[in-house]
Amino acid sequence: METSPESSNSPVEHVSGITVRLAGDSGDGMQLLGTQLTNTSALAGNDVATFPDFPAEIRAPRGTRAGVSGFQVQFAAEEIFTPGDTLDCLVVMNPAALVTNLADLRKGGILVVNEDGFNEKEFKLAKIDKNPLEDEVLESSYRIVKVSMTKLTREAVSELGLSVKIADRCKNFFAMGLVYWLFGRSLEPTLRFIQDKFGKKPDVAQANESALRAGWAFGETTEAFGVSYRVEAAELEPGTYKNVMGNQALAWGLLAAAHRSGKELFYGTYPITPASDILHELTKYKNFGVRTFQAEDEIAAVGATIGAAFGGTMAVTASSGPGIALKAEAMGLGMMVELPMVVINVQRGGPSTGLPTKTEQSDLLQAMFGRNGESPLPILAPQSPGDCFDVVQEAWRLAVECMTPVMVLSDGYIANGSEPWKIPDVASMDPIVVHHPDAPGDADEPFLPYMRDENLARPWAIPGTDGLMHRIGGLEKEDGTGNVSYDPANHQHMTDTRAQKVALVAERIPEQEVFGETEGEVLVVSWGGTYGACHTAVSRCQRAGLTVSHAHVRYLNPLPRNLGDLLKSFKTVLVPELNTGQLRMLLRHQYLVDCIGINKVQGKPFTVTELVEAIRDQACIGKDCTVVDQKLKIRVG
Amino acid sequence: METSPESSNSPVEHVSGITVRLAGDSGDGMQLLGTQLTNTSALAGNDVATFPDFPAEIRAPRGTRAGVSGFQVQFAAEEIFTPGDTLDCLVVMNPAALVTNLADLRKGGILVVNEDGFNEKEFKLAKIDKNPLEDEVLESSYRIVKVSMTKLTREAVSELGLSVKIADRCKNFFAMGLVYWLFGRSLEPTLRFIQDKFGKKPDVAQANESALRAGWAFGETTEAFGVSYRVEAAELEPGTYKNVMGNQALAWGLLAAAHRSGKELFYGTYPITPASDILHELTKYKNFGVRTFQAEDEIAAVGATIGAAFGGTMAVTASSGPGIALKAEAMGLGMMVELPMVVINVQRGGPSTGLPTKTEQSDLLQAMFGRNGESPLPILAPQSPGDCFDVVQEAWRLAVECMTPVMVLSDGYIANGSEPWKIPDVASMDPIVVHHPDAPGDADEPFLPYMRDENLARPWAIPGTDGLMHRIGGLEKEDGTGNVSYDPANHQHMTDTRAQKVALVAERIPEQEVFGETEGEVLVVSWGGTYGACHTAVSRCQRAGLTVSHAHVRYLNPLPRNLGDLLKSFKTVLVPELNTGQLRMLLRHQYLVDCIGINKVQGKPFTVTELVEAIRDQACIGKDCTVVDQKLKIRVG
Amino acid sequence: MNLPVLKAADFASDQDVRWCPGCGDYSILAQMKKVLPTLGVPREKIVFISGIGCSSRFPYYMNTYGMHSIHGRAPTFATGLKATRPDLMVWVITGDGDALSIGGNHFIHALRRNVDVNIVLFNNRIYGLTKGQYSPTSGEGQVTKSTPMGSIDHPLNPLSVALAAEATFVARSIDAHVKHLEATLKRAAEHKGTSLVEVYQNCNVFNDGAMSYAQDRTQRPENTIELEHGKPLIFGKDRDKGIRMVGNRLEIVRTADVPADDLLIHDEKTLDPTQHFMLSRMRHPEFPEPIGVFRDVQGIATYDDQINDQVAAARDAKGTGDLQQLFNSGDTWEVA
Amino acid sequence: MNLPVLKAADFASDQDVRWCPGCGDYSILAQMKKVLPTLGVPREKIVFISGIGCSSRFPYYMNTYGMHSIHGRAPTFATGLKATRPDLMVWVITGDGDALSIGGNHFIHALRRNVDVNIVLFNNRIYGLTKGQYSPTSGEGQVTKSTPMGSIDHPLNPLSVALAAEATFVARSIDAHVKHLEATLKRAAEHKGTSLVEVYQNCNVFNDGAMSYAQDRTQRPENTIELEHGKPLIFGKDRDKGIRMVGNRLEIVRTADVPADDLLIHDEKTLDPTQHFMLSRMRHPEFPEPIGVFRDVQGIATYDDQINDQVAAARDAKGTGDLQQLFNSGDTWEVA
Ligand SMILES: Cc1ncc(C[n+]2csc(CCOP(=O)(O)OP(=O)(O)O)c2C)c(N)n1
Ligand SMILES: Cc1ncc(C[n+]2csc(CCOP(=O)(O)OP(=O)(O)O)c2C)c(N)n1
Ligand code: SF4
Ligand code: SF4
Ligand SMILES: [Mg+2]
Ligand SMILES: [Mg+2]
Repeated sequence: METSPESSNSPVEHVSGITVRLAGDSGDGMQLLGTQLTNTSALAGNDVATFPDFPAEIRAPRGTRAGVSGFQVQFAAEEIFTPGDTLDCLVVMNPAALVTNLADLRKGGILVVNEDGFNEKEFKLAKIDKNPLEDEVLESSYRIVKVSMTKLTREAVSELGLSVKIADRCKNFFAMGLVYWLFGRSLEPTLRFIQDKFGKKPDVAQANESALRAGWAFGETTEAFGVSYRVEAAELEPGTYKNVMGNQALAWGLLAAAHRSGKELFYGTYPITPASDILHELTKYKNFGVRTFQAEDEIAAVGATIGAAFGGTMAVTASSGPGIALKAEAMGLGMMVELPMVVINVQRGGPSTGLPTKTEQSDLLQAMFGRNGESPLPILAPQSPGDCFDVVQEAWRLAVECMTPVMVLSDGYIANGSEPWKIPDVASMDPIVVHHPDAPGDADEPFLPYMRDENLARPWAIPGTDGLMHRIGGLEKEDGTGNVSYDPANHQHMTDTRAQKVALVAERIPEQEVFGETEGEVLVVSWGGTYGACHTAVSRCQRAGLTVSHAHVRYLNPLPRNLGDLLKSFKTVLVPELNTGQLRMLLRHQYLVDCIGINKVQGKPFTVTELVEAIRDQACIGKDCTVVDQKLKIRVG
Repeated sequence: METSPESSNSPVEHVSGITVRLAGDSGDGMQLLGTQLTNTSALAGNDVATFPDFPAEIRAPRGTRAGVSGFQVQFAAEEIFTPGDTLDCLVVMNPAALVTNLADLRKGGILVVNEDGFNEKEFKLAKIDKNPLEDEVLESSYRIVKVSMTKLTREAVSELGLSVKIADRCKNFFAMGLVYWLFGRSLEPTLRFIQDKFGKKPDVAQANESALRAGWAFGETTEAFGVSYRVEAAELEPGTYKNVMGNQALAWGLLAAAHRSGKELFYGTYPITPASDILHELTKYKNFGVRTFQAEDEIAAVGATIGAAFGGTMAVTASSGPGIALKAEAMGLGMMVELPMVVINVQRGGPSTGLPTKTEQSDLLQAMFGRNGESPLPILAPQSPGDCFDVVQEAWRLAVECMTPVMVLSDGYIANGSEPWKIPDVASMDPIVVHHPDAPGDADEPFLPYMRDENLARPWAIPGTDGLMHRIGGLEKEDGTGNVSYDPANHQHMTDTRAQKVALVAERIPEQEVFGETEGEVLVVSWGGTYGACHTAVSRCQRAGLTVSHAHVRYLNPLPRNLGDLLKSFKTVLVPELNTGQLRMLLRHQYLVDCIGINKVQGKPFTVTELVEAIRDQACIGKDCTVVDQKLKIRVG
Repeated sequence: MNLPVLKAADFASDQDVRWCPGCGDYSILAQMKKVLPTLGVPREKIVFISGIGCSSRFPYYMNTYGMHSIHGRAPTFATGLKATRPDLMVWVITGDGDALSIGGNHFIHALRRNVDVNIVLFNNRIYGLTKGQYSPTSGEGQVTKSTPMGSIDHPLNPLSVALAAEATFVARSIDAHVKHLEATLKRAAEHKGTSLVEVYQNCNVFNDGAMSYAQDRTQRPENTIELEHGKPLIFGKDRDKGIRMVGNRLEIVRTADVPADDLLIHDEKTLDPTQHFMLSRMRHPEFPEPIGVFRDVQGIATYDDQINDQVAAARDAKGTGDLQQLFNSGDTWEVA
Repeated sequence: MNLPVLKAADFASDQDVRWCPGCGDYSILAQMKKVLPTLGVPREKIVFISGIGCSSRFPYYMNTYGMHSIHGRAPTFATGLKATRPDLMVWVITGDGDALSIGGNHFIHALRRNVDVNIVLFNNRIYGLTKGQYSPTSGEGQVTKSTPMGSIDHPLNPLSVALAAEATFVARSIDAHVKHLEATLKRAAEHKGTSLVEVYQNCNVFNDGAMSYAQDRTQRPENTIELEHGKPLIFGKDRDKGIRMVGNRLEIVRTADVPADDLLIHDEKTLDPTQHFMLSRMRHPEFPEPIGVFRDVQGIATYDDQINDQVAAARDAKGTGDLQQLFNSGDTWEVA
């Protein structure tokens, strides 16, 4: 039997978008399955957004609730900004996955179950008393499809004569085939993937392929589903696309920034979740002139970064919250010696070690104030996986323009999430102009390493340049000469100048954009990884008739120059954040506007529904919202 | 000739207070001279306040401007709160000291000069072209008294047959004698000091004594001054007093806190200016059960402190800004494991290495936010050297009550300054009640290390207690059991609870007090070491007829519960700080009150005059302040 | 008081053990649970302090007091605890990254101070918890997630570093060699002063078999040498090979070829660490790697003893501190 | 190109030197200024990087590039700089507190990576800048501001630690022994890979004379021994004493009493660090302390070479990276 969407003879239903979650034991290969489904959907032209969610342990105990690994993907025929709130389809490989994920499946949604994973042993591991499949509510609430995946997979690969252990490892490909059939996805990309990945072990490759095809055939042959679904291609901006994950886009953005500034890249870091993948990615690109340095700790990582910056290299360091804390002292030095570099924080659940594999936005105030003394730095935050690519380039541009470390606040949700990314045309990228002064014409003219240009930036004079020898350091320095100075007026002047230099950035960044009206009832102000959820929630509210606008702040320090006026043009300002109100605090202080926080600190992103409800509640205070509420009940988009 | 104030026959003038600065090369013993004058004045019953100011170098190059060491003291017949703005008397030992200090001497003030220090060699070192003593303006602006101190000292000690080098080392005692005569101070305390300090070298002791007496005699015999001054005893609260420096009072406060809680004290630290003296002081008190640990770095210092706290000891760590930055990660752990401890930051000029020997208040936001994730801690700040004693006890009380690290923000100005301190009656000090749970009655009842009391504090169960074995750590913990938990709702709950626990402190601390009216025109809000200058400035403004009040905030997190209402009861709120507006930011955010900053970042404390002018300017906007201005011209107090 | 007799199981906490199936950490946990009941120390007097890493989850699995602290800093917490609570038995559990990368400085300072704690270093030559980057003990040229073209760092030798840092007890054992591991942990527990036990631990997920030459039962006899105080260095399945010193170099000889007293005699008690250092330089494949106790010297004062002795001495000399007297000392004056 | 011939004075910056009169730092500065002109490296190619401490003010006084960084971290800045700018000559200036207390970890990691930088460790056995607390090299029992009853920490031996950390060049010299210091600094500069020179430096304010046994011209011959490669270890004013090895111990002998070839011959080139380690254990007053080069081994790859070699190799293998090609790689699709 042929196994391609075109060859299916089952009835087909067209829908605008689907949210699926694949959940199983962490040994079950759910992340791989999810990634393949995402790529295949992207290749089919859908817009996609993903949310992988895995346990903190490397291999958490098999079969337990703690060991469940999940991957959620939404693919749609229109632009989407989140991986979806409630699931249209849930695939579970074992009882633990069922009990921990069922709550997110919408009523009437499709539940695909690997029946073979449901036995006494597994119930015990998952700490459940009886077979949850026997619960009648299940049948009445969902469209449940039980499949003997383990058995069917074994049969499918039986002729290859593999061990049971190896055969059983293929069952995720069986599940994949089934899911592909269900959503009319092509097997081609995954078949290519199998060849790339397992080509060296032909029997394994063959087994995976057989399992994949068997899954597809199972869907097509049995009448378990009755109908399969199709999601048309989305109307994205024309261009060539590929699917990128946040940390990958970030790494590529650094490559692009180096390219644009004619520099080689130095990346000094120490592994930490969820930032390590940037290292793993960058270290592949030595042929791009990338030097990665896995330091002995975060302090050494930032120290080496400053050293490389002193030498004239594009230097970057990254970590997550606890590691950023360790870098604080050296970041103060970086700011004081006024050298350009980028410091990236891929935020995770805090405080302390916190929830390393979960997402949060709780390091904004640390970025602002987590150093001794008055040490302002520019801060930017990407809004989505693909946006990481742009934001780090922008960060490097500002770093060079201002001669200062610039911070970028990504987060675990963006870092591990993925979305279609329009491949840019490298040739048409603007250069980032870097100037290193040459030896002075007049050798008697003393070189002034702390002389400033119109951006208040000092010259980036690098070792090796005759006649520009100078010494920098962390003691307060005399204006112009950079010599150590204890002079009170000079200290005031230098403190003011450093603040002014960062403040001036506001003149050179775009004004804050608004989605919706620029004045009126309610303004939602967000930053970082919550963009997708906020944007979707606001547009849903708008379509339901609420007058709500959305301003997503990408430049967090300094804030855009029109932001204050904007805030004051709305009756209500809502600030949703995955923290207890950190941007909110900056806004209240700076503009004296009584912003209201929508805060969640659960290691998880906002759902659109949560935000819609919160916005609706504020927007409807003192109003009759019956019509709005009716409209809101209908899922839009 | 007898040398005691009583034995003086010169005319005497009574004044309410005197500000003197002693300035010379750092090798000239100015700090010693200043300390002696302070103690003697305190013993005479004056209120005193001091401001030592020395170079960053251990021994800066002799004779240079950078090498000048100064000590300023104000002693008065009434309560004073600052070491004074302008000098009534300046004593200089060399040209560098003259040129760097003259600007602070008031017109008509007394200038005492060691003439022997003025020669070509010294002019060169001080980088001046000609003898400044020859400047006629000097004679016309000040009451200048030139004394051949070196020569006279050599003569005074000649019969002892000392080397010239040793003889010359006594010239600060000659200067001291002269100053003592000038202000009618008794020689007794200093004679005792000489015996204590040099008793083992009788000829040195004798030489210093002779020089001291010779200086006194010089004042009495020559008619250089014509008149000497007397400052009566101040009316302080009855009691026994002694003069204390800030870091010393802080160390003693820790001893008192340990005593009150029936604990031994562990102090883990790494040397850093200006916090090191706390270590030097505490390590003397091993017989009080004090264990000091000079760690390999600040991280080890705070780590050991947390370890000691886990063991049930009263544990304290201290540093200055850069060291506090290094402690950030571990402080997050301390907060997460909810163990009581005190973390002290003796702030210095920042950012980075900054101005290590200068004062600043620029680490408040670091204390608030300088850690990853949401990690609130209570923060307190002493207002004067003596107040350090009380504040650290209060910090320990809160730490125990809340089971949390508590931060104390001192600063270089307080740490090295001194003032009279009323010795407390140890027997009548309240106990600080500490409870360590015992083994549970019912061994089957599992121990819940994260069960909470009415303050939301968890039990301080310590190793060694049978039946209470438990594990703590930096991963998010389950409510009650303290086991690791990745549960979203639990994380929200624990985040909220930790915030709530700190917020609740507001219920148990005093309401904010106000000096002056509790509503009206202008409120000055200050914190930490600026208390003295703010208080003096406000009272001067009040006496000049301005309606100004003063609120000095000692509890910075949480802020006193009535503070918001208070701020809103004034038309204008002024916030003077030695930073660019850190408390101001917290107030604006929290209360949405448009506070106005008075900011100075020069490594130096506010002068009263600066503050009076800033307050007057705000208070007089749109008003006729002619009368006020006339009154303000007269120096009050 | 008669202490209740405890069994290994009494030291298990109620938490599920969450290492990968097959991880060498399980064996270390098991041997520790076997050793503790033999020490006569009640559970509540024992504290496990770890940093961060797979290995550092250890304290959660022990029914004693414990702290899972922050990355690399476990020795600092242990120092503060032991200095103030010398009555406790304190263990530090750490990994090769935790102890030697971010924590290298605390590691050497704990050792030189000779704080009476027992450090167990789980050396799997990889970062496990962060999913497979090279560590300071990874081999030159090793390909890992962060070194696709091979590591260019020269590896640190943990025992050499410890010996140079004035360690008083240094040993090595192997996860899979359970009897040896048990005995070595016991020796470490009995030593007064800092004891360091490096355990070769297999990370079967990210660095499987990196030390199989020593872990594998069949390869072990040829590739390791069990140190015994006062005994010559002999190894091999048939105990047919030995180590002797020529000049100041070591060489492998067939025992049959040389007189018995030509072989190097192990002396774990000698104060000079040079010989122990020399043993620490014996590395596979040139040499069999020594396991067991390299160094166990007595009588060097511990930090915790000394800090408490100074308190006692100060009290003896000056009397227990009297706060009122202190406050009243020096120049004071009365205001009526 | 003919380089202008530079003199020591050309290396002086315009800043006033601000150490205490009599401080040993002056001599080190002077010898450095003498050595640099002999190396044929232009001033603008030289960078001095220091931490924090009296010693760490050094860069301000050199008319080269320089960075006065933060406490203990100088090796990290140097590593980043040298890895990306191998054309520069990089010196690290540090103190005993800076390098061994807060900076101990970076110190050992720089050494093991063999970054081609020269570390000069000013060892005055005290914290100078913070006014006199004990340091990791202060003696046991030493009374300082922070140890009124005497230090209870066992001191670290910087050279032992360096050798254990795989150092390829290790030397010691003395501030007051100016010729020796000059020669030693030159040797360090010439070594490829990390070189460590410990300099005994007198802090005449807080620890005056702590090493006078070695600094004092009259005491020096009896208390130190100048190492020379290939030469026997002989010392004494009259060169009448020597060191020989008995078993694996060192002992002092009168040269007259033993045959010449009984004396230990110094071999700085041997790969095995054990012998160098043994020399590092020779401590006053039991032994004369060796000065000069303990170890200088060649041919161990440097970190900077290797990181750059990998870049070159990758370029050779894959061609210089093409961004557009990278972006277009893998699965892509067109939207029209
Ligand atoms: C400050 C900080 N930096 C980095 C990390 C991330 N991290 C956790 S464990 C670890 C290394 C683990 O390696 P190892 O110590 O060898 O332990 P193993 O997992 O191999 O047992 C790292 C880099 C962290 N938790 N904290
Ligand atoms: C993070 C940090 N902690 C502490 C200090 C204070 N500090 C400066 S130098 C120093 C030690 C100096 O000793 P050493 O390295 O021996 O240098 P020396 O002054 O003796 O030359 C200390 C503790 C600091 N500047 N920064
Ligand atoms: S990753 Fe390696 S070290 Fe960690 S638990 Fe798994 S096998 Fe063990
Ligand atoms: S304190 Fe000591 S080390 Fe520092 S400059 Fe003075 S003498 Fe030199
Ligand atoms: Mg490891
Ligand atoms: Mg020193």
